[in-house]
Amino acid sequence: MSIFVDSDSRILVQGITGSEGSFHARQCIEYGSNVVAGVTPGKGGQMFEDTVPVFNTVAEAVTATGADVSLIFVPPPFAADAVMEAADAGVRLAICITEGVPALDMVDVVGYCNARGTRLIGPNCPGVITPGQCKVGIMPGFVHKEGRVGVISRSGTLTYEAVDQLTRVGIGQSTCIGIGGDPVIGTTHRDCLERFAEDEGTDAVVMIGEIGGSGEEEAAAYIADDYPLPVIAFIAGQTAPPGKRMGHAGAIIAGGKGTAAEKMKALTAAGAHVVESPSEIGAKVLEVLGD
Amino acid sequence: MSIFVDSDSRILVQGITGSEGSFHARQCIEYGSNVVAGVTPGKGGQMFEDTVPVFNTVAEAVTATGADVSLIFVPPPFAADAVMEAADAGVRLAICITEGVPALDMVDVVGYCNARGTRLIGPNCPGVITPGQCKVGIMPGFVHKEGRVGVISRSGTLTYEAVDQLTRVGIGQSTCIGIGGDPVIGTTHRDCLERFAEDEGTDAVVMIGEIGGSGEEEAAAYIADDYPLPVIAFIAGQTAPPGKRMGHAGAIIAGGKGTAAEKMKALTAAGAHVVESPSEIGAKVLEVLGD
Amino acid sequence: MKLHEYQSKALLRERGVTVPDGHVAASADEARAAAEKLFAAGSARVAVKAQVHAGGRGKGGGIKLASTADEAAEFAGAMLGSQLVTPQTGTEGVPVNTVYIEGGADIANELYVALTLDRSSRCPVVIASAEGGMDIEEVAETNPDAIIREHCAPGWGLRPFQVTRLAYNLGLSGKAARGAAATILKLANAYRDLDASLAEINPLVITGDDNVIALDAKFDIDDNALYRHADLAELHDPSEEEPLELEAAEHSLSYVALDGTVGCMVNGAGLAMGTMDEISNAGGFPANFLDVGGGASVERVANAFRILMKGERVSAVLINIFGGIVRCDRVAKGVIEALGTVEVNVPVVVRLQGTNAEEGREILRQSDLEFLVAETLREAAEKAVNAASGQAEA
Amino acid sequence: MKLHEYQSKALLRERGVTVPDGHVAASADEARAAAEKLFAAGSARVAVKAQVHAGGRGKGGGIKLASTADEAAEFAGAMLGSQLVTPQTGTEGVPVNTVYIEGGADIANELYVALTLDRSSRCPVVIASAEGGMDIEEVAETNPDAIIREHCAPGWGLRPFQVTRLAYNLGLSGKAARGAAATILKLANAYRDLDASLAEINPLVITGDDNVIALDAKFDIDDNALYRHADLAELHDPSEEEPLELEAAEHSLSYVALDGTVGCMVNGAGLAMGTMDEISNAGGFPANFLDVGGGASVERVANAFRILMKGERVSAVLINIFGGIVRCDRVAKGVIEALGTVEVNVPVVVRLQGTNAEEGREILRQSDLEFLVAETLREAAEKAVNAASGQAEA
Repeated sequence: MSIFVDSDSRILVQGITGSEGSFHARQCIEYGSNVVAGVTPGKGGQMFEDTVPVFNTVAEAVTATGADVSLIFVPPPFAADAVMEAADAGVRLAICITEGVPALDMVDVVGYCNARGTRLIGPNCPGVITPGQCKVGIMPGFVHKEGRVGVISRSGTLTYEAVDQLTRVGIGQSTCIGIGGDPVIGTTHRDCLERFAEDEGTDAVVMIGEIGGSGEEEAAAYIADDYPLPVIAFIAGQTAPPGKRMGHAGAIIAGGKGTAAEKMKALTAAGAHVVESPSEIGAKVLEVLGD
Repeated sequence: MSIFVDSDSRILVQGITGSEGSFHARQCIEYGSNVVAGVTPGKGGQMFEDTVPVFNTVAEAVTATGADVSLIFVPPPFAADAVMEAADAGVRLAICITEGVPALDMVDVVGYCNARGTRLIGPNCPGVITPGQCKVGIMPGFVHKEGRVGVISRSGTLTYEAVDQLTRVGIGQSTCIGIGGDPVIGTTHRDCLERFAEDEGTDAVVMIGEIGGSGEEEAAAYIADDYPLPVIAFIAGQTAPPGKRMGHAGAIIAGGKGTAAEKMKALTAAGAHVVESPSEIGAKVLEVLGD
Repeated sequence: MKLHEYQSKALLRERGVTVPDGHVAASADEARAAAEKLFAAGSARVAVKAQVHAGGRGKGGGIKLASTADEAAEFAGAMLGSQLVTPQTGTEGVPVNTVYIEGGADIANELYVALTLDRSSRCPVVIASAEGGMDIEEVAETNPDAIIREHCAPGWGLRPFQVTRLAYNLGLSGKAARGAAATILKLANAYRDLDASLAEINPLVITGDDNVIALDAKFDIDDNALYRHADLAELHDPSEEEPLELEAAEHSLSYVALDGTVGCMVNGAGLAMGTMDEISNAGGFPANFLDVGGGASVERVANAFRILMKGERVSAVLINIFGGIVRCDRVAKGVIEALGTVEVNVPVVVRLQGTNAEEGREILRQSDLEFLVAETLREAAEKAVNAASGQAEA
Repeated sequence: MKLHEYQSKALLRERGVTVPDGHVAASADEARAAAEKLFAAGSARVAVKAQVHAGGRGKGGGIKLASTADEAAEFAGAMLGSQLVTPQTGTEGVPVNTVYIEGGADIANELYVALTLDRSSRCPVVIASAEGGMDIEEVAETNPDAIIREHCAPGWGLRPFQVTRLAYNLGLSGKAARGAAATILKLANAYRDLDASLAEINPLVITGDDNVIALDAKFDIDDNALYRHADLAELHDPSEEEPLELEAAEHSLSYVALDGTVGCMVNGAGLAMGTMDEISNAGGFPANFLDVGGGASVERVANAFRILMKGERVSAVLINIFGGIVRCDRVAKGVIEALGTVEVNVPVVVRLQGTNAEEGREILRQSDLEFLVAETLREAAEKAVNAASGQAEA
C-alpha cells in the first residue's frame, strides 16, 4: 500500500527533452516507474529513449496514453503554466520539481489546481517515491526500502538522510513525499498526514519540518485530534537566526514567527515524538515501532 | 411550496437608498416580503422606512440580520462588484435587477458565484416571486395568485402578461422567475426546470423564451430526458430579423443561430406544449392541466 | 458597436500584433497617394478595401487588388460613395465612405481565429480553424470538426498553454506556432481589455517565412461597456445604421425598423417581440420593434410616437402596455398628452392591461382623440392588422 | 530584495498613491538644498529619514524633524556615514548612505496597511489596523482583534468591495473611506504587479481634510521574480548586506553568516540546517549556513570553500554531503581538487553518506590532504566541534 503513486501510476514527464528532465526521466524508468509519455512543445512525434512517445501538449499525451501523474521539469518562467496545463488536461497528480518559481505564480497555480481537482506536490521538491513500485522525482531510489513508514519532508537531502537511517535500521517506507521548500506549496504536511491515516500500508509517519510558515503547527493541530498513527518529527533550523532565508525560499523566521522551537513545542504537545537531532530519526522510529 | 424564495427568506436590498432600490424595497415590504436589511456604503446606521437597518457592507448586514437573499439595485458600473460582495458574504441567492451590466463583468460574476456556492438570478431581470409569500423583484405583485404552476421567463412584461392570463383563468403560480435578458445570466431555464422538478408544489411549468443563445435548446434537451412535469412554452421573436438586437442585450439571432423557429422545434420535439401566440399561454395551461 | 477594419487593425497594432502597412482614404486622390507610398515601400500589389461593417466584402466587390497607384485610385473612386451589397447586407447595400489601402502579404497559410462569448458555458471562447478566409458559420456547417475551441475560464482568462495548444492543434509548428500563439494571446487580451463581444482575425496569415500577420480584423464592442471606453466610443461610425434606430437610441428607446405596416409601441422587449409575433399571427406585418421601457412617461411615449410615425409604411399603430408598477390610467393620460404633440394620421389601436386597465381604457374612450381600444393582445393585433389593411386600401 | 522608502514611494507615486514631496540626499549640502525646496513650497517642518532596509528607524534615531534647512543639514550630516542601530538591526547597525528629506503632513489619523503572503491560506492578504505607526507584530501581540484581513483569492485578486469593506471596518467613512479604499487597491495592484512579498504603508495617514497619504512605505520583492522585473533589480542596494552573502549569491550559493566557529558546507538546505543543529547538539556553534547545491561540482565546492574560509571565526570545517544521484566518490575527488585551489588552515571534517560513500571516504583517506573522516552526521559534528575548540585553544 502507498499514497499518491504506486505501480499503476502512468507517468508523464513535462520537459522530458531538457537536460534535467531527460536525466531524471531515465532514472525513474530505471527504477521501474511506468513512464508512458513526455511533453515538450515542438518535439511532438519524437521518441524518448526509443520507448516513450513525446507530445506537443499534455492534453494530447493524456488522451493518447492515459497518463494520470505528471512530473514537471520546466524552467521557472514557464513552470506555472506547465502545471496549469497538466491540471487542465485532467492529470490526477502534478509533481513540480522546479526551484525558483515566483511565489505569486504559485498562488495562482494552487488555486487553479484546486478548482480542477488536481493535486499538486511541490514546487521546489524532490518528488514522491513508493519504494519498490514507483519513483516520481529526483531522489536516489537505492536508499529506499519497501515498508510501512510514511515520510513527509520539506527538504531533499535531509529526507534522504532520514530515509537512509530508516533503511539502515531495517525499516522500510510506504511512501516518501518531498512537499517542497517554497512558501506556497500544493500539498502540505497535513494533507499527507490525512492520506497516510487512510492508508492501510502505513504504520507510522516521519515528518520533517523546518523553520518558516506554520505548516508544522497546522499538522500538529491535526495530529492532536486523535491521529491514528504515531508521528516522529524533526524540525530543521533550531539554530537558524531570525530574518534570514536559509536556502529554501520558505525557510525564514519572519516577524518572530516560524521558529523551530514553536513548531517542536506544538508537535510535542500534539503527541508527536519530536527528536532534537537529525541523527536520531531512525533510532526513534525503531523505538516507537518497538513499543 | 416554491423554489428559491418563500416566507422564510430573509431579504437584503443592496442599493436600498437609491431611487429604484427604495421604491421597490417599499413595494416588496408592502407585498409582505421579509426585508431585514439594506446596504449602501456610507449610509450605515440609518434606518430605511423606520424599520429596516441600513449597513455599509453586506457582510455586516448578513452577520447582524441573518439575511440569506440579496436583491440588488446597483448601477451597472458597480453591479458586478455588488453581486460578488453578496456572494462573498455568503448569501444563498443574489438577484440582480440592474440592466446594462457589461457582459464580461457578468462572466466573472457568474464564475465567482459558482465558486462560492451562491445562486445568481439575472442580471437585467424582474426578479422572483412566490405568490402569497415573498416578492423579491420589481414585478407587480397583484397579477399573481398562489398556486401550482411555475413560470420561467427571460423577459419582464411578457411574463406579467402570461401570469395575468393564468390568474384570469384561475390558475395560480408556485414561483415565477425572471431569469433575465442578457447574454450571460446566473440561472438558466434549465436550472429552474431542475428545481421545479424537485418541488412538490409545482404541477406544470410555463417557460417563456426568446431569440438568441441556446438556453431554450438546452432546456429542451433536459425536458426530453423524461422531465416529470408538463411544460408549456412560448418563444418570443418569431418575426424578429437576424442580426438585430431586440431590446434585450441577449435577444439577437447571430450567425443564423438562436432563431425562434429552432427553439420551438427543439421544445416541440422534447415534448413541450409550444404555443405560437403569446395570447394562448393561459388557455394552453388550462388545457394541459385539464387533461 | 462595430469597428471598421482599419480601426480594428490600429487597436491590434498598438498591442503588438503584426498587420500590413495601410492608409485610410476618403477620395480617389488620397487612395492614389496611399498606394504610391505602399508601392514605394516595396509592395508588389495593394488592396483597396471598402470600410463597411458588413462582412462578405470580397464577394460583393468591396476588396480589389491593384497593381498600380492609378488602378488603386480607380477602384477607390468606384467604391467611394457607392452602396456596397454583400451577402450580409440587405439588397440596398451599405454606403462606402472610406477605403483602406493596404500592402500585400506573402500568404503561405490562412487561419481563422476569433474571440467571442460562449453564452452556453458563460465565458469567452477562442474559436479557430485552419480554414482561414472562410466564414466560420460556413465551416461550422460543412466541417464542424475543423473548428477548435479554447475557453477563457472566469477569473483565470486564457492561459499561455492554451494558445500553444491551439497553435499545435491548428497544425502549426516551430516559429509559426509560437507566432500564432502569441498573436492569439494578444487578440484575447484585446478582447478582454476592450470589452469586445467579437474580436476576429480572418484570415490570420502565416507567411512564407513563418511570420504571422492579421490580414483582416474585426471588433464588435459591448455597448454596455462603452461607458468605460471613451476612446472607443469615438470610433463610432453611424453611417451604416438606420437613421430611425439612431434617433431612437439618442432617446434611450430600443427601436428596430422592419418591413411591415403595423407600427407598434410596447413596454418591455419580450412583450414587444410577442406583440410583433401576434401581429404576424393575425395576418399582418409589424413595421418595427419598439420598447418604450418600463416607465412609459409622457416624454418617452411622445418620442416613441414621433420615431414610429416616421416609418414610411406605417398604416396603423398598435400600443400595447402592460401596467405593472406603472398604472394604466397614468399611461393613458400620457398617451393622450403625447399624441397632442405628434401628428398621427393613421388608426391607433390601444391595448392596456394590468393595473387600472379599465380606468385607462375609459380615459382613452372619453378623449377627443380617436382610438380603437382593445382588451386582449389578440384583439388588439387583429384590430391593428385590419386597420392597417383598410388604411392601405384607402 | 528590499527596497528603500524613497524607492518604494516612487513606485507608489507612479501608481497614483499620494505621498509627501521629498528628495534624496547623499550629503549634508544636498539635504540642505532639499529642505530649502520643501520649506519654499510651504512645509512647516521637514523630516530627515535615514534610508536603510531595517525597520524601527524612529526608535534608533533614524528619523528627525527639522524646522530649518540648516537643522536638516545637521541631522543629515550626522546620519550619513554612520551606522544606524535599530531594534531590527544587530548591535553593529547598518550603514546610512542616503537620507530622504520629506515635507510634513497634517496627521489626523494613522493606519497600518500591508499586503503580504498568507502561507497558510496560500494567497496574498491585506493586513490592516487602525493602530498606524505601530509595528504590526506588536499589535498582533497586544491587540490581535485590531487587525483586519482581506484575502486576495487566486484568480480573482482583491475586489473593490473588499477594500471598501476594509475601510469601513477600520472605522473610516465618507471621503476618507473612499480614499483609503482606493489607496489600498493601488497598493494591492502594486504588490501583484511588482511581485512583492511585502508591500507596506505604515503609517497610512488620514489628514485633517480627509486626504489619504502614504507617510512611510516599504516593498520587499520576491527574488525568484526579479528575472521579469529588470527595472526593480536595478534598485538593489547591497550596502546593508553581508559581503560574504553577496559573494556567495554571485556564485549561486546559499550562504548565511553566523556567529559560531564551525564552518559548514552541505548539499541541500534542509540538511545544511540539520547539520547546524547537530553542531549545536554537539556543544559547538555553527559559523555559517551554506548550501552547496545538489551537484556539488568542483567549481562550486571551491567557491564554497573560499567564501567559507573568509568567515573570521572559523576554526574548523565540516563538509557534509549526502550522495544521492551524485556519487560520493566524485564528490570526494571534487573536494580534494577544490582544496588544492584554496588555502585551508583549519581542520576539515568530511562526512560522506549515500551513493559510493565508502569509496569516497577511502579517496579522502588516501589523499595528501589531512581530513578527519566521519561516517555518521553525529560523529562528524562531534569531531568538528572538538577540532574547533582544539583549534581555538591552540
